[in-house]
Amino acid sequence: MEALRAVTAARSAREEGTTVTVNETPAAPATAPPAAADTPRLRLTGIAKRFGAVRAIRNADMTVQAGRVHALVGENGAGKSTMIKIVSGVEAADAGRIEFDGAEVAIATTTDAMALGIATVYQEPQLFAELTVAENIFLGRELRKGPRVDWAAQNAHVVELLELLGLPARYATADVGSLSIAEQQQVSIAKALSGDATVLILDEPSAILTDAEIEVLFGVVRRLTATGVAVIYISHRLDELFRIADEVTVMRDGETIGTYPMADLSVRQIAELMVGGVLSDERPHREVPAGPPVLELRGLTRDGRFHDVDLGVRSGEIVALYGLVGSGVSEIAACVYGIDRATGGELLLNGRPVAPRSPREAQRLGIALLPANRKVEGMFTFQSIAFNISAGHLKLLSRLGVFLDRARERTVAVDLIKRLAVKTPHERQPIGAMSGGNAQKVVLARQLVRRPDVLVLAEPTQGVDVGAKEEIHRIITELAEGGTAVLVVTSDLPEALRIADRIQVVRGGTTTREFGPDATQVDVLAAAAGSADDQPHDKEAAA
Amino acid sequence: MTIAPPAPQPVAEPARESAAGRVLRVLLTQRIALLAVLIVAVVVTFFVQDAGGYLTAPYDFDYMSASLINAVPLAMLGLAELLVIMSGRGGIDLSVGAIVSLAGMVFGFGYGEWGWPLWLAIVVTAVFGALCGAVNGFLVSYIGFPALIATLATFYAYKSIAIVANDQQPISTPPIQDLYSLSGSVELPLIGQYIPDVPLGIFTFLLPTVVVVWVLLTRTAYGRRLYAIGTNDVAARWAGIEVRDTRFKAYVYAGLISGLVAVVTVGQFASARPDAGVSGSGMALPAITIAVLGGVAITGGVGRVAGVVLATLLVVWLNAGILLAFVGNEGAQYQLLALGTVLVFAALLNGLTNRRYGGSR
Amino acid sequence: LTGCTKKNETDGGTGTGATAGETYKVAFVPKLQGVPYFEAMNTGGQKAAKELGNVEWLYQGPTQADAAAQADIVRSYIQQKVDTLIVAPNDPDSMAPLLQQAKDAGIHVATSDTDAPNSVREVFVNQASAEGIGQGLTDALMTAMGGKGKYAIVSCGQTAENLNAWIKVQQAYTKEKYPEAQIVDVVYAGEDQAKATQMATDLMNAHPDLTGLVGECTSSAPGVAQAVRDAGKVGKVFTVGLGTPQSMKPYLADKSSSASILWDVENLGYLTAWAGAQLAAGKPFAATNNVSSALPAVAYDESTKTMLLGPALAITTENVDKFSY
Amino acid sequence: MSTQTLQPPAAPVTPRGRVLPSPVTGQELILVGVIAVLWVALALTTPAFLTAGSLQPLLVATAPIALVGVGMTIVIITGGIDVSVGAAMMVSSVITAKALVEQEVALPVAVLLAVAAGGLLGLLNGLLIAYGRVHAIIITFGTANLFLFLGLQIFGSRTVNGIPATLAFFGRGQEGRTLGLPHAFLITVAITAAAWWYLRHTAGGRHFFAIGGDPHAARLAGVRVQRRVLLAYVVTGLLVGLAACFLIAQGTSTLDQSVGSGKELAVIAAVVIGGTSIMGGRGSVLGTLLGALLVQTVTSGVTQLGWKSQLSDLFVGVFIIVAVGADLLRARARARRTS
Ligand SMILES: Nc1ncnc2c1ncn2[C@@H]1O[C@H](COP(=O)(O)OP(=O)(O)OP(=O)(O)O)[C@@H](O)[C@H]1O
Ligand SMILES: Nc1ncnc2c1ncn2[C@@H]1O[C@H](COP(=O)(O)OP(=O)(O)OP(=O)(O)O)[C@@H](O)[C@H]1O
Ligand SMILES: [Mg+2]
Ligand SMILES: [Mg+2]
Repeated sequence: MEALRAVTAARSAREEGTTVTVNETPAAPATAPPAAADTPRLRLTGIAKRFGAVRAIRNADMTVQAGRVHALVGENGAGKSTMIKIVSGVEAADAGRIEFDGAEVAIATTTDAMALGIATVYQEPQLFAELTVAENIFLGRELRKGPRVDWAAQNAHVVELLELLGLPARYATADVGSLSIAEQQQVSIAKALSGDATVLILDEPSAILTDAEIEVLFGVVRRLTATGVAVIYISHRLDELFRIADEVTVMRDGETIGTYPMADLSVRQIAELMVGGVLSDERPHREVPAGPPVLELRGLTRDGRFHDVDLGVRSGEIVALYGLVGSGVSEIAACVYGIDRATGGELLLNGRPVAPRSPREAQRLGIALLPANRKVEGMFTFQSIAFNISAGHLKLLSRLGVFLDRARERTVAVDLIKRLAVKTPHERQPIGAMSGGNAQKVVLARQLVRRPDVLVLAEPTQGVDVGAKEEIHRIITELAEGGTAVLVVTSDLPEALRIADRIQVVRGGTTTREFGPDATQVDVLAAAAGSADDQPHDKEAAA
Repeated sequence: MTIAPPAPQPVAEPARESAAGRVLRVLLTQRIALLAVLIVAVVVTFFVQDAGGYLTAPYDFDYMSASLINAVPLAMLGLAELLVIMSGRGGIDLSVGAIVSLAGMVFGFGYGEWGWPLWLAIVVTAVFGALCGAVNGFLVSYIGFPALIATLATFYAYKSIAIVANDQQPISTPPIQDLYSLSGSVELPLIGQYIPDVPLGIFTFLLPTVVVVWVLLTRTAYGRRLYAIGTNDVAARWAGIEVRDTRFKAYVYAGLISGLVAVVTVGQFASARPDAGVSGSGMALPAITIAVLGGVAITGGVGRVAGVVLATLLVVWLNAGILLAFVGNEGAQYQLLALGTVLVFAALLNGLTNRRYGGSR
Repeated sequence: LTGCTKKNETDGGTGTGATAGETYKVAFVPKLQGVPYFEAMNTGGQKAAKELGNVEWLYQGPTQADAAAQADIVRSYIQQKVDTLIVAPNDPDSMAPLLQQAKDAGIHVATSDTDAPNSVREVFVNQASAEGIGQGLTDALMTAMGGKGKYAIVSCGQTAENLNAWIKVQQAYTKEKYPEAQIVDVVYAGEDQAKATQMATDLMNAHPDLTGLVGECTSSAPGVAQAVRDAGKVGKVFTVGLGTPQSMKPYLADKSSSASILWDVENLGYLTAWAGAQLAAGKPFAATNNVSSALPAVAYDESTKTMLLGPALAITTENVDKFSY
Repeated sequence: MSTQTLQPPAAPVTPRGRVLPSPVTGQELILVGVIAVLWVALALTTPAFLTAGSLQPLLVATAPIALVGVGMTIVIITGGIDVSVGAAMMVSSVITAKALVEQEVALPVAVLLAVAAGGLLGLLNGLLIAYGRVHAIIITFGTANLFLFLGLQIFGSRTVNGIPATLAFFGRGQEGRTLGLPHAFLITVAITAAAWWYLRHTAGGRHFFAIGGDPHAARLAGVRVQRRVLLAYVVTGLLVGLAACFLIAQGTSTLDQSVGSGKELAVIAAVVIGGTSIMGGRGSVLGTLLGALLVQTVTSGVTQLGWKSQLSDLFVGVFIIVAVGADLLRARARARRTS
């Protein structure tokens, strides 16, 4: 708990509500000196790992220094998660060498890794819904009093950790299942912080956190590095790396391309290293047709979730609904798509009030939705691409509405594969074997079998690599050009700014401000965070 | 700091798999191939034993064909389990045997006591079975009961009602006794002279059921929906599929098939017995065994009609052979050993397959 | 192509025309294997095979008292083309068509222990008449209860044909012969001894004035006695049952069971084997048959085609050790 | 975020109130209520339901189901199931009965023998499930057949006759009671209580719940999943062995091969009525004991009321629906509250 105490001591600084910038010096003195600079905390050489026929890692090297934040980036499927799983003892490497503080170590199980102080927050939260937060945090390393678990001691520690992450103390004894996904992610982080970490690994922690929560997390990370902990940080949000990371290792196709000091690179350069090519980030300039809104929300309310939401999307228009996680954005999308039902207000489609009671009804009305959580809400994992595309349009692809027209199904699938440039040998490939970006394109393809009047995209590029992101943005723009009213629900501000014709900001469960295409990141963020003195941090300031 | 040199290709390329490796992979990942090989192995073993004079009676095509009479209820209920297990969320139906008992009594009353025409009695029995299945489907799909629990409860309930329905007496009136002709063996037209007679139930009930279920699963929109909800029911809902309706129907169809099996059973035993589907170890457990052996994944979304049919043939022909291979009480006991071994073996193979090849189809 | 079936071959090797000096395959399929009753029949059948010299005795039973499992075994015997096939059917009605099938295959068919009256069986080897058993049970119990009082029956399989037939006799006979006695309940415990014991206990609690219990089959007969013993009601509640001698011995000894009504099961097996051999040899039955020294005069009723072992006998402490099963 | 500045400087706060979820679940309270209502109703409608002579045998009959139920609850909490317990009971019983008759072993030896036999069978299940990594229901369907075969072979088509009263300590008779309470039931209660404490208060016990919640995550957290799963089946096996002793003791002096048949469904029914989630991760051994008691109450009650005994299965079915339905509704209400 050594590191933890140092962190706790610094908590008050954060609570003053001040802005934390990258230049800020730690408020608390470092209690543990960083390890000697010449012996790295962790050195990986020649790592290789294959899963059946998939060569997840071909040859990877990485050197992580104590007291530093080491970013690990790469496209989807580049092998980042596999790397950290090897370090954490989840998977065993087929080849390669791991040195810890200069000595070679064998990490065969997660227990071995924990013994070395390697604490990991995995990409998917690894929690137990039926157990309390405190139990989750100490699971596998329970504090004991004789034969029994020392509940009081555990809870006391957990309360400190929760405070640190800005969560209420009463959560300690709440069942994890009763928390939101973002809160669960923070519990995972608390779990990683609860031990005597020497290496803290964070695999895409920011993907589902709000900016404010990320800020808290960064504060914690800085305290930890100040005490000599080495941090490995994986993220697809390249801009945030500039505010936290000291150096970055880039992976491509299972190989490490190189390690660079953050200061030497720009976002664009990192992205180019990741994809091995040159990117353009010009915002395509489009003419937005005028006309009445196709989709209109008037004072839409769902008790306890959001209220008085006003919004209109015209045919051919891309509107971004931007809000921090927990602000109610995702619930608004669920309501439009008939997953949830509104308790007040109106949902108008082409001026006609509608109230879809199920996704099926929404689809019939001409509304399609790309779900946010690809694995859970989007994919039929061990089924083929064609299966994944045709699901939900089966009547349409059937003769007499009963017998499946397999030839047509195939034509439709092949067509969409070509249109969305899905990388696959054929449409019979199981979707589970595909990389995140390609899988996302397949799930998107499903929404395009019938040209929808309204397309809602929930976090369309979450966890998708830069190359695929680019293409998905292109597809979205094309769709709009074809006359679809597009609503992008996102917590990725650069994305919103890049593709949207208008941005609607949601805060505290309701729509607050609207911005045009020329808005700056600063303005939008300020509106979303909702307080004038909450200074936004934009990319330029950080870099 | 470090720029890694391009790695030469050190590990064996997946494309260059040895012939033996490929055979092994096919056997492990294709349950149908494995079952086919096992069936051939079983039949050849008994033929060889027969030729060597180790069997009490000839194990020949006539005997194999006659023993197929057992395949009719077994495969049909195996298909019923296929449908519900496929539907995911721990889908299973422990009540199929009890439905057979109860629907059999309905058939007994209708056809045997009240003199309904046969077609009407069959239709009513099947519909009644479907209704029993609908209760299961309602509990599982609309209320959210775990299938194991819902069908355990209805198993107890249907079984009990079937027993009290006719004061635990079987119904075996003359019309019912005459029904035995339905399950007799017949000579096929044209080629029938050269091949063994085949139990009639194969053609009147089993084959139609097999074909209908196969078409349902592979050629209809409903089949797709069933695979979809079995694979991932959350994604299915977001894709606009009526998950509850689809799962509900799986239980209804299972009940419908059980109702047909009730007719088969009444015919085969020339009496409507109130404990027809639950006496001994009952009909549900063997049916689940057949489904699992046939490669239906207990987690849902994976399963094929051919697997169930082949698994039935394997079990039926294995059991028939064992009865000839062992004298006395041992015969029935070794059937248990064989079934247990085959099941454990198949299950372990599944585990191995999952680890080596990431799942079987 | 012709190798695929042998159905068109005419087979003269087996069937009716067997000549003297040949051994006949006589197969018996019990309701259930592993229970003392049928295993004792097996012992008797084997003894007959040894003594008669011209009989090969085959015995194979299902592991569950289940008509379907029994049918499989019958089918395998048809395949073996035994000379005589004798069955103790779990469900007489479902056995009838199978017996027809066996007959069509040139096999002599018979039933033993439990009849299949609507079938083509050539003889039924009956241990004792339903009247004999039902009245024997009732009389034995009434002797203990002093001819009056309330009693209950713990039966086994709910659909077991013969048990249900005996219960009917008991009900009618009690009403007619012992007007002061009354059957208050009939319950079914399956083949489960512990459940039979528990149900007997429940019956005693439900009817505090109960003075008698009948265990209708070989698993509930010791069960009801055990319940009386456990409740400490020996001498207050009397039990009788159809129990095999060795299983009843301890209960007869402490009087928790007043008597067990049974017959010599090994002799029943012997008679079954003998009858099978007679059928195979094509010899008709006489009105009275001298089967063996133990069975000098077995009656045969031509009209019902029934062979009767003899009257039921009461097993008590005195004669229990004469039986090894 | 602006509200944060209003908060007092952080002092370590310990959450007040519960440190753990409450010791009894709603399901258990409901079961106690239902059983109480049934008992009162039966006391009013039958001559002798609430008497020692009726309750003592009822408790004895409950014991083996509840005892195996303890193991089954743990197995189901880990996300597994064991449908081979009936067949395993048969094997344990026949081995023990034969030893009692042929070797005339003493009580402790007989118990040890039964428990060891059960444990071995449980070990086989556990090894196959934990290390073969296959779904428990399939493996135990398979081993149930294997155990049946084994049991039938040991029986050798013969009943075991003349079992001495060695095990009467667990029986229904006077020797089986202390202060009027049947030993079999007391032992079951003691083991249930120990299991309840273990599951609730020790790290090992909590790990069972974690495994049922998400075995993969449990492994990542350092839980030795395979060993825990193995343990669950071995414990079930050991308890099956002890329950086999109870069965012999409450049976007659003969043992036949129907012993244990169908018990797996009775045990599973008790477990699910007791509120254990068949999906794993949640459950209570206390509920299982109450569930077993409820089923036995219904069975005895139907007989004592003089209703058709065949109807008791119908009531068991209805109770399963009602009990689990109540649990479902409460879970749904809970989910609504928290979300
Ligand atoms: N258990 C596994 N079995 C088979 N293939 C796997 C397994 N885990 C990972 N892979 C494959 O290995 C490759 C690397 O995956 P990994 O998860 O490390 O990528 P990543 O860089 O973390 O991607 P992302 O940014 O999407 O999280 C991918 O092609 C993936 O499909
Ligand atoms: N976006 C849309 N645009 C135009 N028509 C639509 C749209 N969505 C549904 N429909 C119409 O509604 C009808 C009703 O069927 P629906 O499309 O809901 O079934 P399905 O989604 O194809 O089948 P399933 O949900 O079973 O997979 C379709 O035949 C189609 O004509
Ligand atoms: Mg990853
Ligand atoms: Mg649809």
